[in-house]
Amino acid sequence: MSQLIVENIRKSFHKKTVLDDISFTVEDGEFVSLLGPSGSGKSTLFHLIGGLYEPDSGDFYLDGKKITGKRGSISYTPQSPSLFPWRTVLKNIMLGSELFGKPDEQEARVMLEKAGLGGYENAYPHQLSGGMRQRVAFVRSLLSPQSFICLDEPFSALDELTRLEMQKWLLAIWGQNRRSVLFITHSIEEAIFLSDRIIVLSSNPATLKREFKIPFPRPREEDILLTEEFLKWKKEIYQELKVLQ
Amino acid sequence: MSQLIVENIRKSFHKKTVLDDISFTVEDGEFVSLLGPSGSGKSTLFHLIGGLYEPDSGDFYLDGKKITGKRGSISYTPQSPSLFPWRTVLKNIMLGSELFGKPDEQEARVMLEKAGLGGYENAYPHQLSGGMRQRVAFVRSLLSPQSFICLDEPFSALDELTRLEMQKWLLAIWGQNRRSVLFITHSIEEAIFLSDRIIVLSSNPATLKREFKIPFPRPREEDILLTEEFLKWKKEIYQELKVLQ
Amino acid sequence: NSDNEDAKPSENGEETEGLKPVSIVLDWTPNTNHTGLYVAQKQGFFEEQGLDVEILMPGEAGADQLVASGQADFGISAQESITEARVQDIPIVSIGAVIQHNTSGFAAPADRGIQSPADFEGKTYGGWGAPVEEAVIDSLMNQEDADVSKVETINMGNSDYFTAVERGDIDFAWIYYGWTGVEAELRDMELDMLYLTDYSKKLDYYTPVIITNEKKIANDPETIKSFMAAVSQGYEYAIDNPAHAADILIEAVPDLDAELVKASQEWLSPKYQDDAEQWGIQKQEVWENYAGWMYENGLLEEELDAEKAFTNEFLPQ
Amino acid sequence: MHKVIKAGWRPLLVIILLFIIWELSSTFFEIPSWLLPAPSEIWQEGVAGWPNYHHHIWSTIQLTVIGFSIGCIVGLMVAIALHLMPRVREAFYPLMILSQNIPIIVLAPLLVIWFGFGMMPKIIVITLVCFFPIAVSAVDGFRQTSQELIHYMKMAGASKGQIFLKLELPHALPSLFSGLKISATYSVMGAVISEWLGANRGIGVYMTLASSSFRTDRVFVAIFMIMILCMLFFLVIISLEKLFIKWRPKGEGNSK
Amino acid sequence: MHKVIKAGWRPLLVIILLFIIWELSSTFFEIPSWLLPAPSEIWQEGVAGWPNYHHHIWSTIQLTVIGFSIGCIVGLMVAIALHLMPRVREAFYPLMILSQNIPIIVLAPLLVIWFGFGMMPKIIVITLVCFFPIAVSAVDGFRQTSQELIHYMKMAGASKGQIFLKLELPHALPSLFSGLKISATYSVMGAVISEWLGANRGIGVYMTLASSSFRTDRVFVAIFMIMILCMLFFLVIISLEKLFIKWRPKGEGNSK
Ligand SMILES: Nc1ncnc2c1ncn2[C@@H]1O[C@H](COP(=O)(O)OP(=O)(O)OP(=O)(O)O)[C@@H](O)[C@H]1O
Ligand SMILES: Nc1ncnc2c1ncn2[C@@H]1O[C@H](COP(=O)(O)OP(=O)(O)OP(=O)(O)O)[C@@H](O)[C@H]1O
Ligand SMILES: [Mg+2]
Ligand SMILES: [Mg+2]
Repeated sequence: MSQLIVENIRKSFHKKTVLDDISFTVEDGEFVSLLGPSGSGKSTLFHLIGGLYEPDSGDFYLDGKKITGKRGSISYTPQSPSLFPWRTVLKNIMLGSELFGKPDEQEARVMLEKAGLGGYENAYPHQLSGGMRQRVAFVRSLLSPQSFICLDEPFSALDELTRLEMQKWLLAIWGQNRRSVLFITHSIEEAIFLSDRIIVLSSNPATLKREFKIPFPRPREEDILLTEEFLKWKKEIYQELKVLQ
Repeated sequence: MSQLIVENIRKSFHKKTVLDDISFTVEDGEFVSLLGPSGSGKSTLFHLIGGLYEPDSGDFYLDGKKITGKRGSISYTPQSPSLFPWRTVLKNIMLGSELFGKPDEQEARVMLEKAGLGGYENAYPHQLSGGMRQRVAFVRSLLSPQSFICLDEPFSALDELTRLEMQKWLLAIWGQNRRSVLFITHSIEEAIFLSDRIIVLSSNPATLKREFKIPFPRPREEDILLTEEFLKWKKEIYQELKVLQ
Repeated sequence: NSDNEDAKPSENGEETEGLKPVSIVLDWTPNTNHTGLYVAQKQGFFEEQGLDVEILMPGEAGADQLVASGQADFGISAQESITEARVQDIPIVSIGAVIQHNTSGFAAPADRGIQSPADFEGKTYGGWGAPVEEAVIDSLMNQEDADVSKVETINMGNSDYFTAVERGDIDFAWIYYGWTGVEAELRDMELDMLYLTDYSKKLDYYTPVIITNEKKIANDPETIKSFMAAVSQGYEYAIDNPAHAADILIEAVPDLDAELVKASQEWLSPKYQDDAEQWGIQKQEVWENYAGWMYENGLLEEELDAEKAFTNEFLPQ
Repeated sequence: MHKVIKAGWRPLLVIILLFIIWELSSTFFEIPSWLLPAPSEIWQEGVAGWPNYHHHIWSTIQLTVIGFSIGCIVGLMVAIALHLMPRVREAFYPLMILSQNIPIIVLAPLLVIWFGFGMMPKIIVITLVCFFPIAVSAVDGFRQTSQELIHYMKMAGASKGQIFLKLELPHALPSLFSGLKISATYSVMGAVISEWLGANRGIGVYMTLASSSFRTDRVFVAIFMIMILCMLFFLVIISLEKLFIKWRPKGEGNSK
Repeated sequence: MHKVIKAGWRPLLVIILLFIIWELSSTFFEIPSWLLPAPSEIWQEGVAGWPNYHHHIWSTIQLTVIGFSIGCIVGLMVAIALHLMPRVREAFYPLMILSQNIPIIVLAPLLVIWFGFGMMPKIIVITLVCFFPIAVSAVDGFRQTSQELIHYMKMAGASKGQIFLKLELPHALPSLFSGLKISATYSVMGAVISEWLGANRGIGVYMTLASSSFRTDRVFVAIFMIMILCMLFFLVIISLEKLFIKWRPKGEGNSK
């Protein structure tokens, strides 16, 4: 059970407005993607949801409870991996759950294996490639106990095949537990493949530009990527983004 | 004038072989992309070319001169932006040229403007979004004086439109100065759009898997992205990569 | 009961029970000025008086304030300090002079040619920067119509005498002959020694002395009496048996240089009592003279009530 | 100005409170003033005695500034040498530690033997006290530079000197300032101690004289002078730190 | 073992060289031994006098270990308090600096007057000497934690205590060890100084006695004892550092 309501959020840094009156809802068990130009304020929105800073105005509600400025209600993959250099991969991925007192090493090892990082349990972050680090950060957020997940470009450093693997894995996990997911990406394909709904943000300042409801049935297989309908959606969203600039 | 010869490179970390007998050539003025699974050793290859470490065996030649283990012969965008937190954006992008004694503030400002970062000259890295930081690192390498450029996933954190802008800009600059470029990416589309040649690496350890010569004429416009031939290339390379896993 | 002294155990062992614990703080590291205390300890004189005495080194703290505040029962000090201390209302009282006459003076290596205070002119004096030094030198030089302003003064801080004169930075300094002077003899270094007592009666003050505080005198005169009885006995023993006394000191403080202790003891033993009728006796005129001299020279803010600064009442009759 | 007041009122309050407690307990427990004078007495002596001791203060300030400056320079040079020349580090790092363990009391006569009673031995003492914390913190700061950035610099062809000047030095600044703060704190004490080596002026001299004539109030005046000087030095270092380290994320992203 | 020899030969060589120069110049310039004894004389006295002074060494080691441990704990606690409670920091940071400026010489009598001649005043002195570098470096280490990681921790819902324990503390470890190294170096000197407060045993006592009976050779034996002790303490800290900070990139990516 986790429904997120974003209500009239405004935020500026040093007089420069970044987010201007953003409102939307992520329903329980829904998978929503955010698209928008670089620097439009997507990560900032995540920071606000996570309570890192307070919005200048507006509120967030999770399951009806106001969480504006409150921390720890979401599980989160930051845009840059933010791994602890003095912790091994295994210790790093258990960090999220450790904070809430229930680290499960067994599960952690299984997850690592699935992320294609079997054998790197005891490696330190500086011994990993960029894509591997990103996967570690992704696994870390999957292992956190919160039921609302915010993912900030979790697969940007992965090759297309590994990326597809991860996407399918994410969908499988999401299908099992029906956690709600808010997902930032720059890949329109990725957004369509994964989401129930896509929200497009404009830039300078970010306002809610448009929403797309993606009608592909679940579970989705990778072959939909090649269908006509998929391409149609892709073009439409691409056009929408193009108007922004 | 800059031709890079990569000759029988081998490298292992702690007995784990990462690169196994890699040989290829980047001709003067050529644009070559490297594709390969995450963790296959692409960044490691860059580090070796840049002289950060020495290969276990094999050599690099730039314009016939052996540069194995020698530093400073290439201009480089690292995979993670690696900006200096205490320098402003402007100071950061001038770093590469500063090292060789000819920082040109005027040019730097122009470049920033082109990268869509006008107005951020005096911002510090921590005030930028992920994609903006990546562009700063990209501009920094463009401003470095070396004629051989190595770019490690420079556009991975950009939305598709900004990415296209940057790609076109890169092609324009490359068209003007005919610097040679070695480019790592995970986007097959990007690789096809930009390159004269695409090299596919396998994984564990990385060996040279296959080379594709991309025949699209120059200068290329974005409309080739939608042609049948482009899709054909894309599928072929995708298949090639798929076999690797 | 003095025939079995030597057999008495020096350690306090089990016999400590029933003994009254008292402490005495020295003025510096142990040296021959303190021999009597160590003798009294070793020979069991303290024990006979029912005392268990702990001899403490003062470190940087200095004895005066420790005794005044009651952290220690007794201490070793000097008339100069006590005079200044009492003027500042610090309640310490001298209860016995360890050495009858002032054995300090200005010493210079023979090659500096300082035979009399007049020769100080044009020379460099190494001191610690106290106003009293200049006043003393002035007094000495006055008698020979020499000019103190022609003496250069350097503050030599913690540096030791030999280092400073040997290097040539200074020509003369103020020393106790019984220790530093004797060391010079041992080193075959010829010193010209100008004793203060030879030039001014007023400067023949008591140094060192044994002190206690006023409260102790008021509340526990018995202990003081027993203590002084044992100490007197100790010093008398040292006067009679310098060699053995030196051995006792060396045994008690093995880190001291044995040769120096022996030579110094030899020199000092006759000086403890000197011309006095009894060891430890102090005269009021000595106290008045010196305090008066200090006052005249602007070294004291008020005059000293000499009568309260010392007492002979605890010396054995 | 407002900022200074805002930052300063808390410690000031604590200090004033301490003084009040001290004053009250002085009167209440009738602590004799030769043992621990009441703040009011110290204040009186401080005001009344000013003409007698202000030249001492100047002399100590001079000594401190000279000694500290030299100490900083030496500390930084040593750190740079140790950092850039691993061979030298291996050989001399232990010696540097040893240098901190020669008791000044013992060193004093030797210094006097070698350099006489002038400024030289005093400055050596202060330098010896000051350089060590700076050197240790600077070396550790240099060593902890982010590997990622070092890698970038190397790939970009930066020379060892450039890596040092453009990367390691600015990166070590915060750590270096830790060391400077520790050193600045010690420098005044170092100057006072060095005056005990033999000086005709300075707070150290004033204090020994006061102590030997049992003027506890003056001793405390001296202590307060030392403390005030020390605070001033510390403030200077903190201002410099603010001036040099501007980039640290503040405001929004910072919870403090 | 091999590693130790490999790391140790350079400083050893330098030290041996210094000794040789010293020995030679002693003979050559005929420096009298009471001024500056030759290393050989010091060695002889060191060997011959061992039964006389070894108990002093034990006593000083004890004092140092106890004092240093307490100093570390106090320093760390102070740093944590200052870091986690910004109000407290504002109010007490200046006081901490002031605490470093009370000359021990002045403090000594007061401490003895308040606490007598026991262990207490001595341990206070060592603690006072040791805690400061630790506190300053730890506070600065805590403050310099990467904002990126702090942001992650906050977003992940870590409490202030968790951010401290899991992020700031491990991040500050290198800086903390800088402080520990400085403190360890000072601790032995601190112990020796504290023995001058009045003790019956310890290297400090041995040294004063030697000095006042003009036994320069013994003074130097004492100095060497202090130095050796100090090096031992330093080595212990360095070993601990190696034990605790394992993750630092080494090997391939590291040019050193
Ligand atoms: N701490 C900060 N101080 C000042 N400005 C900031 C700060 N953080 C973000 N900004 C500004 O807010 C804007 C939005 O940043 P944000 O990181 O949210 O972008 P984004 O949509 O995530 O972009 P990207 O896709 O490139 O990651 C940018 O213009 C950035 O400069
Ligand atoms: N310093 C190091 N120590 C040990 N192993 C390392 C080190 N650097 C890289 N590796 C290993 O080398 C392999 C290749 O890493 P590299 O960074 O070159 O991959 P990549 O091809 O760039 O991957 P990505 O696309 O994810 O960036 C990885 O398995 C990584 O674990
Ligand atoms: Mg972002
Ligand atoms: Mg890579």
